[in-house]
Amino acid sequence: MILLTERPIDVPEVLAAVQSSQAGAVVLFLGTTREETAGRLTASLDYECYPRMAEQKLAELEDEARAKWSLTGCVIVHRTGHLELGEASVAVAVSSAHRKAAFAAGQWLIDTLKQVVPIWKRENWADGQSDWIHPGFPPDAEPAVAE
Amino acid sequence: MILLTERPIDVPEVLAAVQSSQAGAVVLFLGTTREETAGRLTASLDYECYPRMAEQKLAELEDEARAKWSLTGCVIVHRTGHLELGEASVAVAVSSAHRKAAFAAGQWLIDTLKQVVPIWKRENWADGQSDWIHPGFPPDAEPAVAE
Amino acid sequence: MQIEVKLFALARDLAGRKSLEFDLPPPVTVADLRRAIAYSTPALAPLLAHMVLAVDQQYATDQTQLSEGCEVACIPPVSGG
Amino acid sequence: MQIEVKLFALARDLAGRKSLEFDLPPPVTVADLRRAIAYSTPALAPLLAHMVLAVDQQYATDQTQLSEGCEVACIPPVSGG
Repeated sequence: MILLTERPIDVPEVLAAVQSSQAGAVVLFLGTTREETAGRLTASLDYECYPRMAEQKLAELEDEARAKWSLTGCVIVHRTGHLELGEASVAVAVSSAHRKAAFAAGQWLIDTLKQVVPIWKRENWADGQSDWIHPGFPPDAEPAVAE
Repeated sequence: MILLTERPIDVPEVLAAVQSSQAGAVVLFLGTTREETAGRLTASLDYECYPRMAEQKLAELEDEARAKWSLTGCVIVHRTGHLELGEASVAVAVSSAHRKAAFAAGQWLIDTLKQVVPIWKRENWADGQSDWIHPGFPPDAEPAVAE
Repeated sequence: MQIEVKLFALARDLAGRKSLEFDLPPPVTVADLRRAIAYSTPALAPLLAHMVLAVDQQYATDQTQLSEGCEVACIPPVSGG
Repeated sequence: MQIEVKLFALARDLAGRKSLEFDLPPPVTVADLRRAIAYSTPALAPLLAHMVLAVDQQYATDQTQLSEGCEVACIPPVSGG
């Protein structure tokens, strides 16, 4: 199951969607808004996406993960719009009979999501400036922002 | 933070305990009661522990994980007593500035917990029998029970 | 051939608009469209080299052929997660 | 030297009790205690080979020396998680 939403991510609901008496292992990853990036303070974030393609890419990620690992449940939720500090921007939850598959799938999903899904983050810095984050552009930018 | 408890694991509380605006990544592992183990149906589980040593070993695991990885938060909760199907027996939650550390620490913690913490599971099978699970004993037992 | 190109994030800010419209004689490849974008919107040129174009919600190469009515978008380096 | 050995899970079920008590002449090692357990409680013998003894909440080896008042436990293969 995949979801793009402007509302806060409902983590208990995400977990409930993957839990099952067939699955002995659940792995959840949450990406949350950090206060400090490469020494600079963030006040808030905005996420924009290309909705139709982002949904398609997220659905492809779920399909690929289910093909690579034996998963019982797989949920990917990405927040869009305005986020305050500490809020979750992304949740990835997978369940499996075996914990190795759950960890491997969860890590692969978030790693690959960050590489291929057309979603962009704008840092609204505490000093009042705002920057779209495009890893590698401009070429002389701080490299730490994409982690 | 470590906890042994006879009450259901409060997952939102576990997550809240590790979330922080310093941490960009949260990884949660939940171990839940599976209905089927090596083709045999489970009705319920009981977990017993050696409380003083289990607490000490869990605290050592947290210390070791914090020494190996740069973690913001680390919580390990293990349930004891009687569990129904689908309930969580263990929750491991870690947070970090970087997701690689969070995944690696979460996986190491649950892998190591399963090897060293003196906690034992009794399967109450649907057919009415009950068995303590001691991996490797008896030597001719099904090997699948410890996953 | 009428082609609309969607813009996002910094690409939209640099161009000052949400999309670009072109009318190019077929056949048109992604490479042809890239040249048209660079020519029509010089403000996008530095970022354009770092962008991948998507055709019908799939990442495309310079050789990808555009067809009538396809959906085209400029994808600057992504930063979701 | 008075030694109480805690038993858990199948070890407790096989022995039919939560702990065993011994009075052994010092010095006493874990190996000495293992022999005493096997002799006093034959029902535990098959599992004993698969158990580690813990002394003061730390896994011990056969060479570990026991001291007056230490806490000793039989740890059958663990299955938490």
